[in-house]
Order: sequence, then structure tokens, then C-alpha cells
Amino acid sequence: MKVDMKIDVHHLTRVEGHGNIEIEVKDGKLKKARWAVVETPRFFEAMLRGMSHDLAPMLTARICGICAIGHGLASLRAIERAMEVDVPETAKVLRLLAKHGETLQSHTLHVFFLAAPDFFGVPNVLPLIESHPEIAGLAVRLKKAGNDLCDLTTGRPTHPVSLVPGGLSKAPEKHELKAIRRVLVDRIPDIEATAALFKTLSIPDFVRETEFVALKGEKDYPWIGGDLVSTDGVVKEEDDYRAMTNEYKEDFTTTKFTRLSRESFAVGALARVNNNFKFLEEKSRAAAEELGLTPVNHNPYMNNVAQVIECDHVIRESIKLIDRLLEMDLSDIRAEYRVRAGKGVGAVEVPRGILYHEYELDDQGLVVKANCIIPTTQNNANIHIDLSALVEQGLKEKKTDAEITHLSEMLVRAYDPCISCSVH
Amino acid sequence: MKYLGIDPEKIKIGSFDFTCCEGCQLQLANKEDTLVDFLNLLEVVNFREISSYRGEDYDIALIEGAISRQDEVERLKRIREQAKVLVALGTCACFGGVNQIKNKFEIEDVVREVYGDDPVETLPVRKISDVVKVDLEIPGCPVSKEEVEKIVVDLVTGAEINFPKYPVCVECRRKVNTCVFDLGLLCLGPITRAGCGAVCTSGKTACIGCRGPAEEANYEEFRQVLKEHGFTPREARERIDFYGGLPEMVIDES
Amino acid sequence: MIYKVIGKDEFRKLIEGLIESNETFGPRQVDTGKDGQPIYQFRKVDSFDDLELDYNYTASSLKNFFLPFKELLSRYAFTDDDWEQGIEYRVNPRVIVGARACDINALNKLDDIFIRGAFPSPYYMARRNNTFLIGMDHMPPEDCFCESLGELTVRQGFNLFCTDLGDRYYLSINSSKAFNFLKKVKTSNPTAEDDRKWIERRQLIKSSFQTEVETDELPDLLDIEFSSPIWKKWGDKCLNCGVCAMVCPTCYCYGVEETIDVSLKQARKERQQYSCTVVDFAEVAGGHNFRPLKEDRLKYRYYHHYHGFAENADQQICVGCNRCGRACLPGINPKDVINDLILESGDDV
Amino acid sequence: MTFKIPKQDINFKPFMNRPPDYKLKHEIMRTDRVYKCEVINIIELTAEEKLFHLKIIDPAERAIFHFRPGQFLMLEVPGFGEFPISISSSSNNQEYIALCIRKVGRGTEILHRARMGSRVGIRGPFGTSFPMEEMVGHNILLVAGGLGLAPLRAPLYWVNEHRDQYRDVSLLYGTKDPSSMLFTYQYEQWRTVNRIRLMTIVDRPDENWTGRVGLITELFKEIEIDPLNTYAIVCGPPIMFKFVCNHLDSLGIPMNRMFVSLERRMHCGMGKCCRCMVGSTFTCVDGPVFDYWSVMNLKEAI
Ligand SMILES: Cc1cc2nc3c(=O)[nH]c(=O)nc-3n(C[C@H](O)[C@H](O)[C@H](O)COP(=O)(O)OP(=O)(O)OC[C@H]3O[C@@H](n4cnc5c(N)ncnc54)[C@H](O)[C@@H]3O)c2cc1C
Ligand code: SF4
Ligand code: SF4
Ligand code: SF4
Repeated sequence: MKVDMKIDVHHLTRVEGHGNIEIEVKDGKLKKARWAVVETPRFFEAMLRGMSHDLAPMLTARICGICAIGHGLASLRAIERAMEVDVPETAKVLRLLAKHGETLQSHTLHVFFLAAPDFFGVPNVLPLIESHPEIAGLAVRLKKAGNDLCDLTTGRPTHPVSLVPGGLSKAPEKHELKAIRRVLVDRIPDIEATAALFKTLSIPDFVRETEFVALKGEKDYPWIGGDLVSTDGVVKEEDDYRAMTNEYKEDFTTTKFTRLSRESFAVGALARVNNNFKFLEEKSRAAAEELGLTPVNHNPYMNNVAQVIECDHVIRESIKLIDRLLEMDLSDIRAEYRVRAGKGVGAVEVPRGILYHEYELDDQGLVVKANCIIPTTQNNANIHIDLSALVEQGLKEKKTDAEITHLSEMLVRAYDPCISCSVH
Repeated sequence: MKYLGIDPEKIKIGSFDFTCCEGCQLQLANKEDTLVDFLNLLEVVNFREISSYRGEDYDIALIEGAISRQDEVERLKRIREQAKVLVALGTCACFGGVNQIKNKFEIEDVVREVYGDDPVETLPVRKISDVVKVDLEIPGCPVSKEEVEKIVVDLVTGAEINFPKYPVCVECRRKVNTCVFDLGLLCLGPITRAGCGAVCTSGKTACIGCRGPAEEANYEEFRQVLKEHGFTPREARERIDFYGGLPEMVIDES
Repeated sequence: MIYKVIGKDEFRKLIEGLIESNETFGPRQVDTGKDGQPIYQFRKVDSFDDLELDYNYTASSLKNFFLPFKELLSRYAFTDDDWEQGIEYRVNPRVIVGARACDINALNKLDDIFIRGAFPSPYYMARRNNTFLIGMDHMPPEDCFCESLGELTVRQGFNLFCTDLGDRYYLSINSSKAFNFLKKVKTSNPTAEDDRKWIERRQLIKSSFQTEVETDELPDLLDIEFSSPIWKKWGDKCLNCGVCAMVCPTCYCYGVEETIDVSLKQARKERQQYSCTVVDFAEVAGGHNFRPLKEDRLKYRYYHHYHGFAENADQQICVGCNRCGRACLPGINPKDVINDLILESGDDV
Repeated sequence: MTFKIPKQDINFKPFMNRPPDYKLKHEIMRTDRVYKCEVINIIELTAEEKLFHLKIIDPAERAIFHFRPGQFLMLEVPGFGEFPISISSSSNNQEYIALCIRKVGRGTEILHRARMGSRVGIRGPFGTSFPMEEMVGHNILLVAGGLGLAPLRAPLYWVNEHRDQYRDVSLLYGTKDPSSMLFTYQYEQWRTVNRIRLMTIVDRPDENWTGRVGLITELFKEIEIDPLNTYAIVCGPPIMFKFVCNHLDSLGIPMNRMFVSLERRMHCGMGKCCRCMVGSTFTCVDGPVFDYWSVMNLKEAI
């Protein structure tokens, strides 16, 4: 039987930003399977030139409406490393707490609002409010907890206001921390229910050997700074990030592609779990095992599960962080520093994977040169190659156009791509 | 509520994003406490970011982002033809937002800086009203969900939509904040339209004017204030140009 | 008034007892200015040590404890074509420690308007009645001019007022509640020595003012100089930011707004502190503005403060704390404006 | 040792649930409680103005509601706002209150959608009134411009109901164009039954207009005024009452016998919000009705 297929998903829905899936099959042979990002680039690196370093985190937060805190933190880390600023411990803990809020918020947004409709066969999350009110309830409560945590630590849920070079401009009050702690404790049953829910969903069966890149944990599950590691055994220093990413450009897409030991690699929740499984909170690790997520897992659809596990982890870790903060002096949140010339790199694990910012600053503290490498950029090549493999497998299994379209869309969504971010 | 003959009808919205970070659209899914009530007022017929359903029968088009490529111009014009009411949602849509910082540089230079010798297509950034007629502007980077809720209620009930005319300082002092000028920062609160609840200054950082100008802002005197506080023209200009919403606030070199 | 003397240790016990049993507010350092000086506000205190009783001034006044910047006036619950109005005046008892004489005088002026005026406000009264107010004297900051306005001392409107005599306070007791609390701690009757020190302290404070503003003829002057060019001079500087009125202890102009909840089931009617210097203060529907110019608005603020008006029997309402002057970015302040006005009128003759 | 401050509730005197009587001073009343009213009739006057008849629902509240000609109400459309409106009906009318309302902003626009049976709230009455008793035995000259006829209807009703106590009564009314002329359906009755000399004039005539054309001051050329025996009530835009009053002044009518009704932004009606202040005077409690002498003495009134 001759199979011809032409699939063209223009502006894929339920993802952040604009991308197209283009698949062409002729005579049963795969001719083309592309993941083409058609987002309009914004040229942040060019805009940064000549800007005061203290505006840089504010500007780069606007790269992404979802992981703005991550961008802010990567930017701050690059600046603070360039100027050798010692951020007070309290501020570090508060920043990590903010980070956790963002991870929780972003992952629940993806898992429930963007990915879940696929599993239930509905166009969006709204019908679930009627048909599965308990799931909608989980989504709303978990997301709210994440947003509230961001709000408390950085001043608002999107585009943080109090993240400044040297630390934080404002700390929450202890009674506020206690209040959010109670909320987080109440969310534990919710995230456990979410894990239980995922146990009942059927994750598409698709495996492609992949190299996974993440920050390298030392004692804890890593989020901000430190060495880089890959499941193929590559280890590099943070400053050496370019050797980890190796950007290049393809014609059909406005984003850049990256590669490492193989033709592509993946970052994100799955990459982190694959590389740092042993550092997960004990209960989160148990939940992962329960869901069949153990390292190294090569099914990209499992990224959704990894996100649920990370939510579980950040909720539990946030409670511990708050307990630490309650013992600390919350007025010591900002270091004085001297403006000086320098170069610095900041690597941060944001919801979708490792984010790198690098700046060169002059002695006035103005940005001379900037480079930002976004997780989705690093994933794009991998998505692209996964697509080919997925279609090949689908053809073998004699799947229909509609099934292949559906699986392809789900595949791209599973990566939780943040496209406008990747074409910043 | 059938009060006064107001039998609220859901408004059919389409939400569309252009050059931006999509943070404003995302706000629509935030403020979870009232999310269900909020969504009850809307019929979402087109919202790519959260829904696979793509209807064309929307009455109100929310436009997020600025315009920076030819295909965007055409897409926007098509939406304008369809929409009864076109809303510029967020600072990028209203004023160009951070994207327009790019316009200070030569386009070729910008492209070369990021893509080297592998150029991509791009145009100088324009705000939505530079391309099509805009019926309503909701500024904010990101927009305040509270304000959006209020506006949606007004749309549903057919009431006149009002924005504060006064500057951010009013809201800032209502929060009993310390003025960040006293902390040594350069704040654009005195010339920026209120409505955000003074979020930035409440976090002890300066306002950078994402909501555009307050009515009858006193630029002349504000320039003087900046000078007397010892801020250099470069520092001032950098902040005023950040969002592109304060074109009338001109800083001269002297 | 009944007078007592209390040792500072014993005073501490009193305050600690109050903090423990009630929500308590007092001067706290909230920031450090760029000049290295502490910045204070009235904030909630959890222990005696949170209090900074030696503060110079708080950036914002006590006003908002009685006239909150945003206050819910009514709630409406909608049923199909009908609604029900709900009103709530209650407020929980609370303590404010460390108010200055001028702050209390300012409250007394607000009392004239909101309690003794034509339509007493139950909202204000509920807050005023349920606040236990402890005043405290202090050496005047260099830019204060309450003395010029006769607001240096206060004889009513508080529960307890403390005059600092070094190791002890001379207490003026103005309420039975305060008197009863004091029974539980150690106090003594003032000795002749205490009385003498009290007088000395008062005189010292009085003689320490560095800023003087001539206000006696102001009501007439403001009328006579209504079209003086000085209004344009200062008006042109005004940013219309309303900051002066927000921090002022007696500015009370407001606006009322109604909003419907997203559920469409309820509506709120809220009072918000406003300012006459804000651009649309006197603008009416259709766009006509009765005070279209910056100078009209600024002049009006001074007119209202120093000319007095009917509702409070023509008294001036400024207490001379200079909060507006400090907060104003372009540096518009009562002393300079009034001096200009006086100079200007001098030129006329 | 307890230092707990006892809670002190406010005593509403003399009865908690008695409807407010705004005339009592120094008494804490529930001044924010509205009288709930039902719209019992709506008359479309022009494209922009409608006349609403409101009936206070609670009979007990209705029984105690009294006002004097010239006073106003705060009308509340819950959820959309509260605004001052002059009462445009007879102070003798125990059945309903008539309000003539122009559609201009948020609150008024929504109100214009009201149907029969809709419920709105009122507080009041507030403000000063025209001294109808003092005018007994004199000529009365009513001069209105545009919407200014609305507040003049209450004194006009008063005069009509006590027609024998007054001598010559004239009503001069001017509008921008014929289509914005209010209450035209009553003119005939006023002229014939109430013996009122009614003269109208428009700025811009349309093809059907056969009457006078020009500014309202034109009408003075046609009437004779006995300055020492006349009281004047003038209502309209500031620029209009300024001209009219100046003219009447030049004719020799004493300033304290001319009355005007001022309009300012208002948010409370109770002399608190300060939005309506003119100089040191509250338009809401010291006005809205002022004699012209007081207005002359108010800074920035005109
Ligand atoms: C004593 C007095 C009597 C009045 N009598 C009438 C009348 O009989 N018929 C009539 O149509 N109009 C009358 N007005 C004007 C009427 O009050 C305004 O048209 C109305 O307030 C507009 O409200 P809005 O909510 O539609 O407008 P918005 O522009 O939405 O106004 C918001 C708020 O501002 C205040 N406001 C705005 N404009 C005015 C104004 N002109 N006067 C006072 N407050 C204002 C109100 O508090 C209002 O709620 C009178 C005004 C006053 C002061
Ligand atoms: S911090 Fe900014 S917004 Fe706040 S009062 Fe000062 S200048 Fe105004
Ligand atoms: S603080 Fe100063 S600038 Fe601001 S409104 Fe008051 S007088 Fe004007
Ligand atoms: S000095 Fe200024 S802030 Fe203080 S009472 Fe007078 S007007 Fe108000």
C-alpha cells in the first residue's frame, strides 16, 4: 500500500509562541519532518548593549512571560559573577524560593492547561472544569500556590520586581512566610493526587536514545549555578557553557539549533531527573519510581511526568527553605557592591531546562556584550529529530494521518517549548 | 444579574499574540481565586496559547505584542477586519514595549549582532495603533489582572471603561511606601499613569513607566527634579525609553 | 486631666502589656535613606523593642488609621432585579503608641469634621472610638513649624500623653481606660521637682524651633492674593502627584468608587483618599474641569489649609508637620509658599 | 494582668433601624444607608434626557421623606456609582420623586437603561433650597438654560400650588436647539392653567422652529421687570447665569434676591469629600442654592 501524507500544523496551539509542524510522506517514505519555529525574533542581546547592568535583569525578564524569574536570576547571576558580588545567604534562599514558585506555576500550567487536554481529548482545559472538577481544582490550587510564592518573594507572579543586583530589594515578612508555608503543606495532598492521576493516563510509547543535559547536583537537586553534566558523561564548568551548547542556524527556522555529543540533546525536567535523580526529595523519588520514571528514561513524553515529580519536589523543598528562613535575619538581603568591569556567566535551571546568560560589563557597569541561550533553543533540534523518528515509527505501526498529527503535536507539547523565549 | 435590564452576555474573545513574551495573555489565567468567575464571562473562541479550538467568530480581539515583521502586519489587519472591538493588551501592544529599544539601533546592526552573517527578517518595532485602529488600550508589563477583570466586567455590563488619570505616586503613597527617590533611585512614578497598584515601588524598586503617561504629566518640572537629584541624562533617558510609552518626556543633554 | 509620673521601666511593662493584649502600632524604622538617615512609619509592632520612640518624624501621618486610603463603605448583593445593601462599621480595638502632639491635633481637627460636622461619619467614629492613643512629646525636627500654628501642645484627643523627663515620663491621663491600666503598674504622683522639670521641658521644646511661618494674617491674605502670580510660579512646579495630600495628617478629600465583582453577584462601594492637586479632582462628567490649571489646584490646597472652611468653623487645618514639604519632589513646601505670598502682598503696598 | 481594650460599638441614636434624618446634626446616623426606590415611570424627554419617577419602596421611609424645592439627592445605581441629581417634582408629591437625568457618564448611562420596576437607591435630600416663603407677595422670574429647567421644576410646582400668594410669574427658557427643549408637553398647562408667562428661545433653530432665536438675554428685551418687587431664580451653565445675573443686577434687582444653583463634582453630598468646594464653601451643604451675593463672594465660583 502506498502512503502519502502531508501534515501541516500551522501555529501549533497550547504552546507558548509560534511554531509549525511540517510532515511529508511520499510512497510510504518519510520525505520531511520539521519542527519550524516561526516566531518573530526580538533581539534582546542587541538591545542590551549599552544598558546599565541593573536594568538588564528587568529587560531580560521580559524575554519570557512564564519563566521571567528564571531569566532575572540568570541575568543577576551573570552580573554578580562579573562584578564578584557576594549575595547574602538569606537572599539566596529567598531567590531559590522564588524559583520554586515559578517552577510550580509553570509546570502546573503546562501539565494541566496545555498537556492534559490531549489526554482527555478536549481542545482546552475549560471543559474539564465541568467534566472533571476535581482535576480543575488541583490545577487551580497548585498554580495559585506557585504564583503566590512568586508574588510573595518577588512582588508579583510575572516579571519580578524585587530581584536586584546584590540580593533582593524587599523581603517578605515572617508572618507572610508562615502563611505561605501553611498553603504549601496543604498542597502536598494535591500534588500526590496529581501523581496518582498520571498513573491512570496512558503515556505514548516512544523511545529514542537521547543525550540529556542539566546542571550537576553536588548535594542538592540543582537549580542555580554550578557545573554542567550530560547523560553521555560530559561534564563542563558553568563558564564553559558554549562548549556544551554549540549553537548553529538552520534555514527553515528562526531559532538556533544546538548539539553536543550527538546531533542533538535535550534539557528540561526529564533531563534534570535523568541526571540528578538521587537528589530528589525522598518522597518525590518514590513517586517517580511509582510512575515508572527512573534514570535514564528516553521517552520524551515522560517529560510531563518529570514535571509532576519536580512539582512534588519543589513543594517539599520550599517548606524546608521557609523553615530555614524563619530562623534567619530577613533584613540582611542585599549586599553593597562596587561597580566594575568584568565578564560573567549565569546558568539557571528554569522550568524548560538550562538557561544561560553571559555579559561583558564595562567599568561603568554598562553591558558591552550579551549572550543568552534559552532551553527551548537547546531542545529544538531534539524535537525536530524526535519528530522524524516518531513519524517513522508511526508509519511502521500503520497509524493514520490524524493519529500521527495528534502524536506529533503531543510530542512537541511534551517538551513544553517556550518559543517566543527561544527567539528572544 | 439581570439588574437594570443588564442581562450579561458572554463576550466572545479571540486572543492573539505578536512580538512579545506572552506574559500578558498568561495573566488571563492568573488570579486563580476568581478564575472560574472570570472565565464565565468569556467565550474563548480563539486563544492559541491555551486552546486548540480556533474559531473566527470573536467580537473582541485581544492583541498582545508589538509588530516587527511583515507577516504580522497582515495577520493583524485580518484580525482587525473580523473584530468589532480591538484591544491592545499590554505595554508591547500599546507602546511597543521593551521591543522598541531595538529601534535605537540600525536594523542591520541588530540582526548582525544576534544572527551574525545568517540574517533573519525583521522590521523596526511598531505599536498596534501604528498599524490598525485600536479601540481600547490596556497598558501594563504585564497587565494587571485586577484591572483586566474590571474592564471585562465593564464590557459585559456595557459600562463606560475608566482608567485613573493620576500618576503612580498616588497609589504608591496610598500604600505608605517609602518614596524610592529617598532611597536614591530614579522613579518615573510622577509622570506614569496609575492603575498597577504601584507594584514596583511597593517592592522598593523604581517605576519605569510601563503604563504610559499620566494625564497632564508635568514633564518640564520632572526634568528639573531629575537634575536636582543628580541623575545624568543618560540614566534618565535609558529608563524613559525602556517601554516607549513616554515619548513626550524628552531629555536634553545639557 | 490627671497627672502621674512613671519610670521608663514601668512604662515598658505597660506597653508590653498593651502589645500582648491588643493589636498595637507605633513608629518603626522601615528604610534607610540614601543619606544614611532612618526613615520611619507607623507600623504594627510585635514587641516593645520594635518601637523607635526617639524617631524624628514618620514619613506618612496617622491619618490613614482613621481614614484608610481605601475603605469599604457598603457591599451590595445582587439578586435578579434587586439588591441588598450591607454596611459594616466595626473595627477591632487597637493601640497606637508614640503619636506626636501635632498628629493628635490633626486628629482633633478631623474629629471636628467627621464627628462634629454636619453629617458625622460612623466609619471614622468607629475607628476613633476604638483606638487607644498614647502621645509622646519630642524635640522638634528642624523643618517643623507646628509652633507657628499653635499646634505644639495638645490637651485632648488622646488617652495618655507622655512628657519625657529623662528617666521617667510625666503622664497626662485623659481617659478612664488609661487610668485603669495605670493602676496595674507602678506610678507616682508628680512631685514639685517633676512639675518644674515638666515646665523646663516644655520651654526647651518651645525654644528649639528653627522654622517659623507667619500664619496669622493668612486667611485674609489668601483672599486678597487670590490672583497673585506666586500661584503660577509654584503651580508650574507641581507634578499633580497628590503625594502632599497623601502624607498630610489632615488632608481628607476623597472619592467614592463602585466596582462589581467578577462573579457579577456583588458590588463594592469604596472610599479612596484623593488629593485636590490631582488633575481630575474637580472635573465633571462631560469633561469640564473647574480647576483646569496646576496653579488652580495647588492654590486650592493652600486655600483650604490656611483659610479654613465652614465645616470646621473656619479653622486652619495645617498642623505644621511639614510632611508635605518633605515629600514633595519639586520641593513645594508651606514655609516657602507662604513667605512668598507674604512678600508678594508686601510689594502691593 | 489584662490590658485588653474593650470594644466600643457606635450607638446609633435614637434607634438603630430608624431611617436617617439628615437634618439632625451631631447625631450618628446610618448616613450610608440608601432608601430603596422603584422606577415607576420613565418619560423620554430628548435623546439625552429622561425623566424618572422613583417611588420609595418602604412606606415608612416614604412617609418621612420630605424635601424643599432646590434640594438634591444622591442617586445610587449599585455597582456603577452614585451621583447628585436635583429633585424635579413637587415637594408636595407624596407618591413619587421625579428626576430628570442626562446621559453623560458611567452612572447616568447605565441608569438610562433602567426599566419600570428597576430598583435604585437614594440618599438625601441634601443642600439648601429656594426661599419660597420669603418670595410670597412678589413677582418671580425664573430663568433656565438647557438642563437648568430640571431643578426649576420643584419651585415652579410650589408656585403653581400656591399661585395666589405670588404676583407675576415669568419663566424664560433657552436651549441650544429645539430638540433639546425639555418638558414641552407641560408648557400649555403652565401658560393657561397656572398663568405663567413662558418664553422660549433657541440658539440654533431647525426648519420647524417658528419661535425666537438667540441667547437667553434677548428675552429680557421683551419683558418689563420691577426690580424692587422681583425675586429671580436662575439655573443653567455658569456662563449663562453669570450673564443673566449681571443683567438683572444692572436692572437693580438686589443681589440677595437672585438665586442660582451651582454645580460641582460631588462624591458624598455631606460636606466631607471636598470635591464640590468653591473657595471655603461646600456646594453640597452650603448650597447648591446660593443667592448671587454669596456667589460673587466665592472665590473661583464663576
Ligand atoms: C447639585 C447638583 C444637581 C444636579 N442635578 C442634575 C439633574 O437634575 N440632572 C442631571 O442630569 N444632572 C444633574 N447634575 C449633574 C450630575 O450629577 C452628573 O451628570 C452626574 O454626576 C454624572 O455622573 P456619571 O456617573 O454619569 O459620570 P462620571 O463621569 O462617570 O462621574 C463619576 C462621578 O463623578 C462625579 N460627577 C461627575 N460629574 C459630575 C457633575 N456634573 N456634578 C456632580 N458630580 C459629578 C459623581 O460623583 C459621579 O459619580 C447635578 C449635579 C449637582 C452637583
Ligand atoms: S516611589 Fe515613585 S511612585 Fe512612589 S512616591 Fe516616589 S516617585 Fe512617586
Ligand atoms: S507633592 Fe508637590 S508636586 Fe506633588 S501634588 Fe503635592 S505640591 Fe504638587
Ligand atoms: S505641614 Fe503640610 S503635611 Fe503637615 S499638616 Fe500642614 S499641610 Fe499637612
